[in-house]
Amino acid sequence: MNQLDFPILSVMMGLPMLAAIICLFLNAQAARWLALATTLVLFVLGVVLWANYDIGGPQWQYVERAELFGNFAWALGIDGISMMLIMLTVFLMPICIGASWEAIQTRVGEYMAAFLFMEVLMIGVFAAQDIFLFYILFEAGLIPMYLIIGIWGGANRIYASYKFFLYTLLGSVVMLIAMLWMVQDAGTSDIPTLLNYDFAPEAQTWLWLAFFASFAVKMPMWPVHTWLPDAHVQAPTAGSVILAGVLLKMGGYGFLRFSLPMFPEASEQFIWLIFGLSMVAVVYTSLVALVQQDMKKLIAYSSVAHMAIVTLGLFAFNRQGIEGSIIVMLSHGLVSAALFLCVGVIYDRLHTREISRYGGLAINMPKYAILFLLFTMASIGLPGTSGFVGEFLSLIGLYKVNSWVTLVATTGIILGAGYMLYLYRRVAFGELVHEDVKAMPDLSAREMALLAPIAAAVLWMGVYPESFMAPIRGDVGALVARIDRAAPEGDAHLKMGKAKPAIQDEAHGEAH
Amino acid sequence: MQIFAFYLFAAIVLASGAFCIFARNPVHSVLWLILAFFNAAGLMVLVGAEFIAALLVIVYVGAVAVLFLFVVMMLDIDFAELRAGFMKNLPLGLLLALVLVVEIIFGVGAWQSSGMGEATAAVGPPAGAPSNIEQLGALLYTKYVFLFEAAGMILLVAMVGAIVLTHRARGGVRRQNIADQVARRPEDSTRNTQPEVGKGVEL
Amino acid sequence: MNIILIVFLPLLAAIVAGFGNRIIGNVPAKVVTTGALFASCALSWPVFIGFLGGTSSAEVVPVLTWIVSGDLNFDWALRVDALTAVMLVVVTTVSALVHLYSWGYMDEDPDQPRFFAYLSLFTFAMLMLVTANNLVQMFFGWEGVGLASYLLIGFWFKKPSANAAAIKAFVVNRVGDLGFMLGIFGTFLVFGTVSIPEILEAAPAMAGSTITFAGMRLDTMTILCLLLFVGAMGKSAQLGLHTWLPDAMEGPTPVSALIHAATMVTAGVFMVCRLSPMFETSPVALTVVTIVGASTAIFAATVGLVQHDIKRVIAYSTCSQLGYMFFAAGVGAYSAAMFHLFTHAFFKALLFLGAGSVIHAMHHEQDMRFYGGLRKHIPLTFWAMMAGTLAITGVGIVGLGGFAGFYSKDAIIEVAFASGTEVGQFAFFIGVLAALLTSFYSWRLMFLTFWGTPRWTQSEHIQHALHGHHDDAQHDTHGHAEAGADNPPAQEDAGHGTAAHAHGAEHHLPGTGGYHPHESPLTMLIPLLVLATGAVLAGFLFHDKFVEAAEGATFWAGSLAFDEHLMHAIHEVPLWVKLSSTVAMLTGLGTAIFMYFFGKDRPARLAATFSPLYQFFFNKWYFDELYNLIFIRPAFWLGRLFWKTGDEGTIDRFGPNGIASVVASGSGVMKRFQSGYLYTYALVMLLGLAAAATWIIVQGAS
Amino acid sequence: MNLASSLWLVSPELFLSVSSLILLLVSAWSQEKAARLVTILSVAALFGASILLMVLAHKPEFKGGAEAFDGLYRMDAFGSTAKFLIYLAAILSLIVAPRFFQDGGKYRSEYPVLILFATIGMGMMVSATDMMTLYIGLELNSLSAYVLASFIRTDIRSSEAGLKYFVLGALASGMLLFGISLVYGFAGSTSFAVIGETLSGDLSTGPLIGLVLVLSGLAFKISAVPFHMWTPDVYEGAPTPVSAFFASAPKVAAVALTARVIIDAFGGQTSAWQQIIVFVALASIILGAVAAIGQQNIKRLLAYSSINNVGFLLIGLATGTAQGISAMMFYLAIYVAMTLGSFICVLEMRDRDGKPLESLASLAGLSQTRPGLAAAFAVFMFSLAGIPPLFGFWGKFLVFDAAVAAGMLPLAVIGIAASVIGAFYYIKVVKIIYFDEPANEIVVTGHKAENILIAILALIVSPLGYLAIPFVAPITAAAAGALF
Amino acid sequence: MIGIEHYLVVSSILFVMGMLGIFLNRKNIIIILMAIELILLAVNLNFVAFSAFIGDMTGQVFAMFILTVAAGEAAIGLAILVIYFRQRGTIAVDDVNRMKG
Repeated sequence: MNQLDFPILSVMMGLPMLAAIICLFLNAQAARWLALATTLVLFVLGVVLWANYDIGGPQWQYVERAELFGNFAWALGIDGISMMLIMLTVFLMPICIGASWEAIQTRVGEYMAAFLFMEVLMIGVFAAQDIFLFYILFEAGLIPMYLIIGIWGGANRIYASYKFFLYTLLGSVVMLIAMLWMVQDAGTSDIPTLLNYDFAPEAQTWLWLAFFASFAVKMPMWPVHTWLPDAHVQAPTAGSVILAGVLLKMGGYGFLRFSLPMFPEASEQFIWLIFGLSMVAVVYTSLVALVQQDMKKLIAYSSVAHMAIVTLGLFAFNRQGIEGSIIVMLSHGLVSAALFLCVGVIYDRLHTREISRYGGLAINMPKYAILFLLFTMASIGLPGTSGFVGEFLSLIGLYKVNSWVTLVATTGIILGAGYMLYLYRRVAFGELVHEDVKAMPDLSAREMALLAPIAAAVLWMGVYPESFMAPIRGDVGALVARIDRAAPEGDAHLKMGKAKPAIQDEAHGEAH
Repeated sequence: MQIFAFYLFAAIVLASGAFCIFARNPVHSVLWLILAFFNAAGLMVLVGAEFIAALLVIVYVGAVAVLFLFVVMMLDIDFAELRAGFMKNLPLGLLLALVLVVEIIFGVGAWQSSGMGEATAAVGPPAGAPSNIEQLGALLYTKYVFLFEAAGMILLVAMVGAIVLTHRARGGVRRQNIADQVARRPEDSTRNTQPEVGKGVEL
Repeated sequence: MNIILIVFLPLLAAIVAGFGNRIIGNVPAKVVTTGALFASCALSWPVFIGFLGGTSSAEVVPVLTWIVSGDLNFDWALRVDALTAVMLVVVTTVSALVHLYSWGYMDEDPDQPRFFAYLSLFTFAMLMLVTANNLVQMFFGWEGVGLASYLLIGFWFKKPSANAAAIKAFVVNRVGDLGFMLGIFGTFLVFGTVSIPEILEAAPAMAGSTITFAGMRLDTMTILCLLLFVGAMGKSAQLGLHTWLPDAMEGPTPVSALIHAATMVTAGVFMVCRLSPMFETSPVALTVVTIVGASTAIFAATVGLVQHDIKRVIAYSTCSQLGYMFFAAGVGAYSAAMFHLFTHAFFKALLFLGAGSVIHAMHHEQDMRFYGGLRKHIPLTFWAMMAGTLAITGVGIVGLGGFAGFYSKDAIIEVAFASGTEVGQFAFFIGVLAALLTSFYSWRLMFLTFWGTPRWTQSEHIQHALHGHHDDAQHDTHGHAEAGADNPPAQEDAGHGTAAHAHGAEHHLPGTGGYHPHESPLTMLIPLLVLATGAVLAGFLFHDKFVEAAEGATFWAGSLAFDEHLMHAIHEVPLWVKLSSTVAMLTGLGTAIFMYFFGKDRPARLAATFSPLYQFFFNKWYFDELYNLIFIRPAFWLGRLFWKTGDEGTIDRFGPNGIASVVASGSGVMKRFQSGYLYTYALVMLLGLAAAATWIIVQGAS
Repeated sequence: MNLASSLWLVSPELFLSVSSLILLLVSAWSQEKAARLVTILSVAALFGASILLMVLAHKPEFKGGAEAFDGLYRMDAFGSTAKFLIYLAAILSLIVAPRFFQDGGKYRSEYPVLILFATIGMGMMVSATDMMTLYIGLELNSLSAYVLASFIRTDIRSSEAGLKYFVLGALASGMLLFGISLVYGFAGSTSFAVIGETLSGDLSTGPLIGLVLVLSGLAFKISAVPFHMWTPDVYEGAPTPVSAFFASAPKVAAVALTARVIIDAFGGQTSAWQQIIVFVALASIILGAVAAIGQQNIKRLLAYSSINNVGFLLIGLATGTAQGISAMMFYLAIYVAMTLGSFICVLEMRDRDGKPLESLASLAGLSQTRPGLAAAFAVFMFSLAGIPPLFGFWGKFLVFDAAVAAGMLPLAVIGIAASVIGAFYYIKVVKIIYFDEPANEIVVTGHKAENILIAILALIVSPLGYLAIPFVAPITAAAAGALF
Repeated sequence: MIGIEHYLVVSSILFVMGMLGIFLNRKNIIIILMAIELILLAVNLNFVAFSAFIGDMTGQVFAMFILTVAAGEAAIGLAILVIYFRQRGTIAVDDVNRMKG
């Protein structure tokens, strides 16, 4: 069966499901504790998963398969990429529960149930080896998130929840049609098999577009990103955390798992689209982030920009780009989650996300200021933090393909520094001008316990990313080998000169 | 002769149909409807469907049309109030109807060429064949017996439905209860009183 | 492994001081960080001496795997060679001294552990930079020092100007980093590695190859070098990307000394030297380096001429000196550039710390117009500053010797001439001119500060000090120095006028307002002393090792491209060339004396006469205004446009909201159709029927 | 085929007929008093018919289906499956009825009898293999339905619903009949089999117009656009249990009947009807979705929802393949559960005086006042919207799978994209239930039977429903197989 | 000799006329019921004509069933009409629009 001799993935999905149902019937405090305990147990299971993962072993590990009906199977299994994303999920979930410990006071049982259910789905999405199972779990995430935003969200939550739900639904339904077609064409819904199935190039185009519609919305890519700021702003803190931390990754995961390996030719064909949109996204959303007055909105827009780096890296068709994108996803999962938590921390105190209502927090909340700074820097992509590793690798991979795009995308690091530091300055620096802000206490032990692990992970990933890259190496290798036939030619066209640099060449060079 | 009869009946059917629909007075409409039925029955006779024609007259004219008339009278509608205006999209309606008619006629016009027409050269029962009603009866009670019974069920539903909907137990209606009457004892209906002097009998 | 200790001790100290902050208290934090730095320093010098003596050889100490991604892999590793060793001593020495200095300077600050943690963190990052064996680690250090710089500039984070300056420093540096990153990308693309030695080894073979970058067909090495050089320009505040450096003076003065004078800003020079074999393959890139360096040298000098703020003057001076280093590198004399870097570290740190001492004495007044006559009040500071000034202006006698700057700057000027290229000649002339200006503004600073009569009364800071508004918590320069910078030229050196007015004031020394500047504490003076020694002796002691043809080649041992012929050619230059810089220095000095000792209204008159030019210089060639106009304001404008008109006005309006309203209006139409009237319903049915019938007939017909 | 075997084959209908006649007598005899009893007996009768159905279906001699009455009637897996669903739906609408009517004191024992009559009619519809059986069954059902719609004769809305239903229904059956007459004229027979044989190859326009007319008549019955106009009004006006009944059983019957007509009688004319069905399907999906958005009355909303769902059903039908029909049957089963569940939830909506509430606004904050009901309602809504992992998704999945398999990609794409519009109003209901402040209009009535039914139906459409797939899928496949 | 087309044309016109009667009429619902009867009449005519021309009795059997059903339909239609009238006091087509939208 697998290296553990018990269906750990199913357990990881069943346990929170069970807990979710129980939570519905518990009182507030009991629900909190149950949710926390469950998520912690899952985290431990995640660690077990990681510890027993055989790097360099078979591509698919912990495989479970139970034929259900038709060509539908309860097929689970993970490769390194899935595992890292599952780890991200189980790592963030206890933090989410912790973040909601005091902030959520109404309908706690339902809230916890929604989160636990989310966890089931997220783990399932990353572990699914049946394409329809994937779809079901992928889509099902809409329901709990819709409820989370709608019930426990901010003032304008209705609009945001509708937008979130319908936007993402519209994006993904067409994908279902594509999946149906694929399964009919290939005769199997088994993802590992489909990964190596060659679809006709003409068909690939359409299939790719269908998948693109879904993942582009989920990512989100410009111009279908507008649901994200609204959803983030209105969602409760933990909702934003899970949304930015994991749900957005499903888009990237989708590109990685489906679009690229299943339709390499079409992916190559649409590189211009991906590149174009991502380039716009980097510049556009960064500029928009610069002028935001609402903290969450700012971070939401920055997410769009970061996700654009992911797409750029993925469609670089080479190892650096893809590995970099995965690391960006992981890193962004941590960093944006942490940033939302940071916003949540002060939101809990003052109940506003208006940037101008704060200022000078470094004075009375030094611990907070340090952590916030760390995450700000990680978001900017300071070397030594997780943000850098991913961004650097994606861009270096991208450069192999297209220097123009890289040039534009790299401006993101300037703009990113601009808006993040501008945010940090307005929140943490300056004088304490507002009385109520002055009265805000520094991080509580609970809040420290939420943020410190993320900080540690961010630094770990920045300094020794090998821990995170080793498991994905083989899988990226397989992916690169798969898509290599369609890999675009780089635009560098390096041509060796004569042994001795001729004067004409210099003149030529200068002419440009 | 047959041709003449056909055109006569057809013309009257169509004309009375039109009058039925466009008449201002519903009572007139019912009468026009009856006329249309009569002539349609005539048309049917022309092709040898005597039983159906008779049925049409009996069922429709005898029952349905009278029912209509009855309801029209019963409802006691103030005819003056009835607006006679046609809807504003009359042209559209007429156009549509025209299109539909043309299309249907175009469609049925193809019957001859469809091969069906050659099956029978002559209209009407071949000589020596059982009569129309016999043929019908034979079919109805053999092959179509199931449907025949089901049709009976439909009539039952119609009956039940009509009763369920329109029947109402009126207040103040006295019903005869024979059992009560039979069981009645003198002591139940009479009483002896001893009125005091001067008080008299209360009535 | 010493090198590991050297590099990581400061980090450790930073962590202890930073996270310990309030727990361990001020003194332990200071002791830990300063101790760590002195330990590093103590360990660094033997390394340097080892290279000086030729006993050490280059080595690479691996620390930890960093990134392995296919054919891209690099480790955290510490490289030690002669070039690194030079930087090691510069960094650790200046840093250690600055730490010590800060004991005194930051004595009143409530947030000292944080400050020291930042300083140590900076030192760690800088050491990572100079020990980098691959471009990415260099980039790590690069950004790390940027972060530390950001934190330190914004150390007094309550001050809006400090925050703005911090962000500016970071973002402008990021512009440079953009180039650096692209350079790394390109290098990896071309060479398939980011390991510096491998790149340098492979670089000559790549000469003359061409590559497409952003749609342009370019010489490979040229574009790579230029991209990397953009990074160097950002960090070293070269023309175009220099705007952050003067603003960075918002930070505490020790920071300015350490980061914005001695170490971080020279990282660009270091990088060019480190990658000199690469740059050697591209004459075009070198030409650009030379021109940018020379332009910066002259540009910064012109601006430095007219600034009021003592730190800003020194900042522009730094900028200008960096220009020297670059054009030295540009003409191929990397060793000369490094030599100047080395000496500059001493005398510029000295000047800054001296200025800090002055500021300290003047109760955080930074405007030179409110100084004057300080010579007698703070003599030790004065002499230290004097040593620094003598060093920077390059006082010395050809053939005999002189202060540090004399050796290094003259070497640069001469080598520029000796390079024999047209750009070299250009750089030479610029260098001489800049030397003249350097001399002028350096002496101007000295004269305004230490000579003349006190003009202190007008300073708000002094007023504060006098009237008991002694704000310990925050040593900020409340705006008026800022405002002064924007004042019209008529107020140039307004202090003179004030001094004249205050002439009659008898109850105190004229112009002092009763304020008594006091000499700085010992913790501040010792570093001054050490640095002054360096400023005096560094040139003399190390000149031969660094730039002499034969010895240099041995010393550098291939850690940078050392052109023996070029270095030898220095001796061949005509005498007038050798003398030119001295002459320039003397001219500058003479002018300064002429302007500030005789005829007190001369500067003002001069400023009035050349008003446009003065304005131009005073406003720093309007770079800030220009950038504000073409980058910052458009960025915000575009951001708002994209947000309101783009996201909300277009995407949402025609996207989700648009669809929603279309659907809603469709719903309205359908509701209206669902009129409740039987005839409508029948009509719709009939319509459907007719449509279907028509369709089927049409289809059948076709 | 002798009469005995024919009678044996129609035994469910016979059983129901006899039962209904007896019950009619009982009700006539005992006036209103026996209404409850009659209801219970009717349910029992339907159960009995279901058992007969199963017995028949498992008789080896009828395994592959058998004809009765000279090809007028056919007992096969397809009909049996549909009938089973119909009986179930009828049972549910009977169970919930008494309380609804009793609260107004209007319950009468004719109600269950009429339901039985309608059910007999539907049984005939789904087993019809002759136009005449079709027509009689349809009318038996329709006439009962007209009466049921206006069953609360003191309610103006109920009688208006009956009136509209009747007039339009009569018009539709007129179209159907005219179509049948044309088909008969051109095929020479009313038997599906003969029609199928005769009308093959290139056809003249006559039978095609006949086909169009027949389809129009049937489209009315399944309330497909543009013959849907009656649906919202009738669903709103009719008593809620009747609406529930209309939304479930007759829909099953009509869809199944349409499938049989299309496959058996016009199987050779795929090109003629396919595009019409495609168009009707898409129009239904889109109109059902769009028009529902502005609705304030929950029953009206559910009416549009049923129009919307019919669109998806028709996608399965439009494929004209066994897979498509099988998907359609499965969808029908899920649809019946979802829609009945929703309607029973609506039945639970009572104010303090026990008066039924129908406005969406009264649902506000239901999740806080009645969490269980709210959760069930939400499950039904998400399921109707086809959001996985709820079971409603499976139905959509199957029909789209069939459509894709049949190569009808544009249909599938447009259909599924339009389903998003539908999702909008479903989640709007959820929004009202979960996000809005409680209106506190709905009081706890706690009727056990209804609650149990809601719970069962909610469990069926919950993800647990997937467990049933291995059992249901072969049945629907067999049902579809019976047509080909 | 009268061809079947003649019958069909008559019945077609009658059929469409019945339809017109349904949706053009605004006066009175009873008229609509009569229009329905006209439609059924048209259908019957069709069936009988086809039956005769094909020489197949099925059509006439069908026509008979239609007659039966039509009678039932008329009864129920009128019953509904009656209760509607009792509630509303009018049977004008224009007034039957309590429910819409």
